[in-house]
Amino acid sequence: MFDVMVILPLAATGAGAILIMLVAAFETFRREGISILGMGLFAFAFFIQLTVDNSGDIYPFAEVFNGMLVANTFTKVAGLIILACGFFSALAAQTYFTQNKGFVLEFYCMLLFAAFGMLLLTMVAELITLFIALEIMSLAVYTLVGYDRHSVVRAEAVLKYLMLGAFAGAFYVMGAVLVYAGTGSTSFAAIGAVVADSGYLSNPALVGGSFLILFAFLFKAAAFPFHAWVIDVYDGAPLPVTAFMATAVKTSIFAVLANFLLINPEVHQGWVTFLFYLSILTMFAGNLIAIGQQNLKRMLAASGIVHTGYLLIALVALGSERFSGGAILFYLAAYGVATLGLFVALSYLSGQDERRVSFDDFRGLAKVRPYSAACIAIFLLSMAGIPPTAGFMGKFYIIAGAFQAGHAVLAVLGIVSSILSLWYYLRLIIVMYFREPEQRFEVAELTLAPLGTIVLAVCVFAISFYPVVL
Amino acid sequence: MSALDIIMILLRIAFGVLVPLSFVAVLVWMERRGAAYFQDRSGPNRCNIMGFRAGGLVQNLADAIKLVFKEDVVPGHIRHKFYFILAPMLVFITALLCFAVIPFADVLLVGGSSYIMQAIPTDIGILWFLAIVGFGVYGIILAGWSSHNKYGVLGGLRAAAQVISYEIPMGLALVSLLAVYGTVNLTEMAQYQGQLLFGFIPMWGVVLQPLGVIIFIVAAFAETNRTPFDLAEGESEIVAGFHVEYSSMKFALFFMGEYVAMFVSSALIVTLYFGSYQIPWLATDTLLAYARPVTVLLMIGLPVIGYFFGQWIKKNNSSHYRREHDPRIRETKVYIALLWSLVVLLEVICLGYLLFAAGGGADRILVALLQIGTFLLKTFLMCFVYVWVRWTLPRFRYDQLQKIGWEKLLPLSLLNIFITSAVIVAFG
Amino acid sequence: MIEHYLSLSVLLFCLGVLGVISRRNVFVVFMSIELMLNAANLGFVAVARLHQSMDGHVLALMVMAVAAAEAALALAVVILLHKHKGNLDTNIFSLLKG
Amino acid sequence: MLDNLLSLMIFLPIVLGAGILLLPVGREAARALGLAASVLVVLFGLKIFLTFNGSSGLEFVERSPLIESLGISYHLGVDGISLLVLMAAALLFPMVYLLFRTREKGYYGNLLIVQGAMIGAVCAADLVLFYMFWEVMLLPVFFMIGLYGGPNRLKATVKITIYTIAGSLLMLAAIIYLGMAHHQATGQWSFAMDALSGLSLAGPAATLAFVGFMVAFAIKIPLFPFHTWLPDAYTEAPTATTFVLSAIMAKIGVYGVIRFVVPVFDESFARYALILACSGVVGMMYCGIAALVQKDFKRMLAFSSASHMGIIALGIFCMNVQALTGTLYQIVAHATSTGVIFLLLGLIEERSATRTIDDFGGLASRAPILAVFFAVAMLASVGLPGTSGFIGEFLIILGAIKFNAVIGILAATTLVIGVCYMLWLFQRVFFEKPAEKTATFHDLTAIEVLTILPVIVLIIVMGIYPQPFLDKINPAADRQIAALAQVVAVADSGDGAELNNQGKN
Amino acid sequence: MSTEVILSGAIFIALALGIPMVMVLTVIFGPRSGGAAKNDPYESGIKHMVGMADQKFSVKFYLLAILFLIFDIEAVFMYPWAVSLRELGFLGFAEMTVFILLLLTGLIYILKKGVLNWR
Repeated sequence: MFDVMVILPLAATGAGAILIMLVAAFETFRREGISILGMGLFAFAFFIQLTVDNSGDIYPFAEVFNGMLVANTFTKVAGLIILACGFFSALAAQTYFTQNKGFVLEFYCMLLFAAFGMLLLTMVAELITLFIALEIMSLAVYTLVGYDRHSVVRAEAVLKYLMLGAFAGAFYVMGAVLVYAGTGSTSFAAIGAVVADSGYLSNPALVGGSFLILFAFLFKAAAFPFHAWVIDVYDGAPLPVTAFMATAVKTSIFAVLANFLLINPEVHQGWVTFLFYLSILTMFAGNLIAIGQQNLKRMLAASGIVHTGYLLIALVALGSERFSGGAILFYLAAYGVATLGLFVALSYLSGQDERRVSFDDFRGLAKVRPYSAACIAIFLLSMAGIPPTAGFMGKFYIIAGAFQAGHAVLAVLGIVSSILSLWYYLRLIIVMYFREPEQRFEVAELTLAPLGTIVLAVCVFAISFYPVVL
Repeated sequence: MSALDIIMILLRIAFGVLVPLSFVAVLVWMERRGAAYFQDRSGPNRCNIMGFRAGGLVQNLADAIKLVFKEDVVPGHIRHKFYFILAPMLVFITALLCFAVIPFADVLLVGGSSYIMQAIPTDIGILWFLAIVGFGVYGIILAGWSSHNKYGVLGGLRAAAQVISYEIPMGLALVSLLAVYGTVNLTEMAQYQGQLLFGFIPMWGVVLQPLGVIIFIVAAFAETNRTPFDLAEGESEIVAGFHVEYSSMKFALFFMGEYVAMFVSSALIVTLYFGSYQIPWLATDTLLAYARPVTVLLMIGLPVIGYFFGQWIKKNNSSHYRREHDPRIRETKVYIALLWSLVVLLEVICLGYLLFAAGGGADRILVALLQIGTFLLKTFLMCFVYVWVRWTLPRFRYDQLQKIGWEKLLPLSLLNIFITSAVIVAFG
Repeated sequence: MIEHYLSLSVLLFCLGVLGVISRRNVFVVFMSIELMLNAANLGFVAVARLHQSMDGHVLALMVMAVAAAEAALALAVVILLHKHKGNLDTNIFSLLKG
Repeated sequence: MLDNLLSLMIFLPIVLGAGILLLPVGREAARALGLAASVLVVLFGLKIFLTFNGSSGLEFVERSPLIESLGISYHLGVDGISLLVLMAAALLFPMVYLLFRTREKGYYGNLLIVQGAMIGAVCAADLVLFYMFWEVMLLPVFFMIGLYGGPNRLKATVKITIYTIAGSLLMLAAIIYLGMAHHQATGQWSFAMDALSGLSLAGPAATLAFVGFMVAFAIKIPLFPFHTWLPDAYTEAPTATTFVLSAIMAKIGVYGVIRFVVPVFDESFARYALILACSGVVGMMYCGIAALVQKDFKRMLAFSSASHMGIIALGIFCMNVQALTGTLYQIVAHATSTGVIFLLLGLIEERSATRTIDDFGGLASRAPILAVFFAVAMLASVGLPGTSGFIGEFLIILGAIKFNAVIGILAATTLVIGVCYMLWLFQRVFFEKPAEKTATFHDLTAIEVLTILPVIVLIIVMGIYPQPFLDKINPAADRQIAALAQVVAVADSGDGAELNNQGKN
Repeated sequence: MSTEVILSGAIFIALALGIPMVMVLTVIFGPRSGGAAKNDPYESGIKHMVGMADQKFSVKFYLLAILFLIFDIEAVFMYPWAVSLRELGFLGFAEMTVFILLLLTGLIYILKKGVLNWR
């Protein structure tokens, strides 16, 4: 039963979410137990996903799901990234909530539900399923952002996110209407066939619809004109949730965006110019915002925008023969590891009620907690793209892809932006290493996050030489 | 569109509008007399027109007139007058609109074309009902909120919470029913119920869905805010709930709306579970085939019924004690005379039919009339159940109400769906 | 015929967008979003009729479900915020302006 | 084990350094480990030097695929061009551990890492690999300046980092462009040097890539308009870092130009050689004059070093065998002399706690051995005949005059400026009347003498008997120039070679 | 939709909308009298004893509304399924069983969390 294997990680995640939901309702476990359970479920799903061998496109249970799902190496790796992000976010949460208020047992349940939506999102091959998956993910993430009822900040963040997210969702739905009107089908394969048959630009409903869909995705991925929300929301969300949003959500959105773009080369062709300028604007807008930030969470949010810009470069270059999906996934993995690492480190360094989140709060960290500082430095260097970290190889692939697709300008601008981004990445390193310590950075007992930080720091190097799979 | 079409449309609409409205009067009467009966007292029996009390029905007329001539108070503290006025209208309109899709006879073939016997002959049937019923909550909520009165708001909230809570088991009970009938079209559902199970049991919904009918009826009671679920009004706790600030015709609209809703949900229960217009063992085709024997039976039966009814009137329309010049004696005489003349009229019509018009279209019209009668009779009986329950059971506490809805009915209805679908899948 | 339906759908959608952009009350904003979704639903059903396929109907159902879930969440958040602030104007939510 | 000599030389220090940084190692242990590692590296280096025969291209080749899909491989090798740079990077390090005993363990750990990375950059024959080592080189420097530098270290750190990373990222773009160009030409991905040098690149994109490379290397060297990070960094950095920066890292920039830019972008290189040469000369002059007016000992030497880098770079841009040989020779010569100067300076600073020239005086009487050593190194640095510096500078000036008389004469004149300030400095610091700050100054200890002596001997040996060294260099230089000459000849006959023509005439 | 349906629908709805207009009758026939007390909320004669209309009511009402939204919409999915159950066969049955189980899980969760404990 090969299909079962393909679908099993998905099922495991969903079932796990429900399991935790019930466990939470019956209060079988306290916080520690449920944390371990959540992490264990993520790890379990990860290993199943790892053992799945899917080369070529598989349509699992085509009879039941009507070919609405597709599994291939691309979805497998995207799923792995998402599950790993989930695992480390869960780990960060375990530590975070020893020092912060607002824990509810359902936290891990929502985390798993979000991961479920994301896994589904990477596998969709059809517009309806896409919408469902998108919303499963979004709703779970909204909940994660705002579950702390006593915090006004959280409530505000979730409201902002929810309003704009629902807005984007409406755009997606309208886009789906138009695509459906233009092609008479919602399945990617059928849409691709229609495009191949009658052309893309000659079909106004399809063009308009796909652009509306694109808007929705760009919003979720925080690309340029739709990036404003991301800073506030990341800032307002609890740290582990921010980590999860910054990494896993981005992974799933880009996975599905790549899938959608590859419906047919003509669709991609129709979008290239648009994405081209958008990626430039996204990178520079992100950089400008990031440079001005004093708060680490906000800085990371803004730098997330910049990385979205790089990923858009990869999308522009999509379809050129080699780097297609691989570069995107590799970059996402590299970015995910570094970002998660930072957030995992922050989850125990930020102290009670997230009181240390600005640059200045980390003065002299290297003197007090040298290993944490070293790990953070590694993550920052990876984000900045300094070899031999994974971030470097990620950028390498993306820029190589851009060159190969004939967008040398984009490649050069990507590099310029990466130089700009040094400003805020180095700033933290400088603050950590070259200033005198003022704080003691005490850490609660029995926490896993320091260990996780080190594991991720090792991953930064380990991934770097992992070849692009596709 | 032929003239016949237009006549049929008008007739059906007239039926759809007038029957619920006239039933309001009947139901109010039935309620009050029923209450009196259960409580071993007389009920309204004084109002009369020239000594004719019509068993208390005149009281309704008096009430109506009274309400029309009452002052229409819109208290000054109400800020949203528009919604305040809109609310009773919504309650009434939604109740009335629900009836529009309920079939009261089988599809009628006249003049070469077929007429679906619903006020609005659409095939979306139950979906229309669900949509409109959901809309009714707005009226209640608006009334409570725009009254700007704590009792009103609380009543409105309670009513809304109650209605939406019971809408779920109701909807789920419907799901299993839909699975049985395989259609959302109410006329088709009614036709389905004309079949026989194992050749001798009428295939009514109640037979096929014993659990579903209980769930549905309970939910329907709650939906109509009737005792034992009338917490929205709860005179003893929150005065009158959402319509505490209403007076005169606005109040009358709530009042009428409630009875129309009761009538409509009775009609729906009958339609879904009690064979609709179907006379047991006499499906439409059978009736058509045996139109004449049936008519003969009818002609024999009518005087018998008339006799017993006359006896009943005589018994009940008399004083418990003798007195001089009792107006009831005259009244009874007039009633019995009217009854017999009606019987004679019907006999003549039947005879005329047998002699001159039997066969073809007339048969069908006869069948339709019979079915309408059956339908109204069943609905009437169902309405009586409402009254019966109201004066028998005490009111629930609010938490009990919600517990029944969510903890009992909802799992039960899910279970029902599971069993039903399993049976259907297993046995076709 | 389909053009009319689609035009209406797009028109409603644009109205919704306009509402989201111009209105300041959170509830009105959410209602506008619901309007957008329902505009899309209209479009789905119309197109489903055009193409004689069921996909559109299904998608409309799904959109309804999602809209409900979103509304549920929005309701919770709005109640929460109202508790904190006692007001529902989007302008007052300024803790996170940066 | 000795099959992978180069890898050993690279990763022994890096692993050890990382270990020292990460594990709780004491300061003394760290220094001892560092010393041991660097001595081992020296031994390996000597072994390579002695077994290198120079006749063929790369020797001691190690090659294994790293990322096969992109043709990136772990490809190391040494040829005549890289040999001397490699030697400089290998030989000079033990001195640091011996001279500076009381630093923190991070100091030694970073030094080890930077050494490994530099050796890696020199040995890398794959562009991506080179780039990786190139970037890794920077990080320890960043931390050393930032952590152990002078009072204004932050500014200096940020400056050097931003400059260098900006340059190297541009280089990254250029590298990727090269790989892509190779892919377009042959259908295969490769970043190997030998594969890429076979490419004939033309067009605006190629020029841009050339600029990318040149900017990166120019910043590292530093060439004239990109030199502004240098005075700050050299001044604020701790002695060992200044030593690393001036003695070796700057040379790797030069090495990069010779190794990567010239063979691959021969055409662009030939076209813009004159501009580059001018920039070298201008840098020389500018930094020389700037050095004259400095009050700070270290700052002055920093400018002096930059000025000398100008002439070394000039040697490449002249595009003839003499100049190239001179450059390669001068790389080692300058590395040794400047290295020694900075180390001595560090010792002086440590003992007197000042760097202002006016505070010194009469050191020669108090510390005669130091004065002698300093004198030798200084003279080598200014190119006195009989020292290593002379051979290199002579060859370069010779080549420069051959390339363009004006530039040659200007360069020669600038050398005189160098003599001026160096002698002036020497006079002010070591002679004149003793100043109060140097009252307690004591001479070099035995260990210090023994540490520095070999290098002083090397300086003199290289000055007197350069032939063995030149023998190792010459074949490679010849090959390189021969390859370049063809292109220049082609370019001469074709369009766009006006600059060269003017230069030649 | 046939004209028949549209026509009868329009007439019926118009009638249903028209009947409540009998409200106007009271405006015409009803008496009119002032009085300050008539402008106060009806409180059975007790004035402002136990809170005003804009007091906060139990949050359970809102929770209930949310639950309703979700369960009702889930029921919506069942209608088309139910109608076409015979065509869907065992597969449809199995899928809906899963769905029902999920619903039940949600219900159990809600009940366990005490959402419906009115006290």
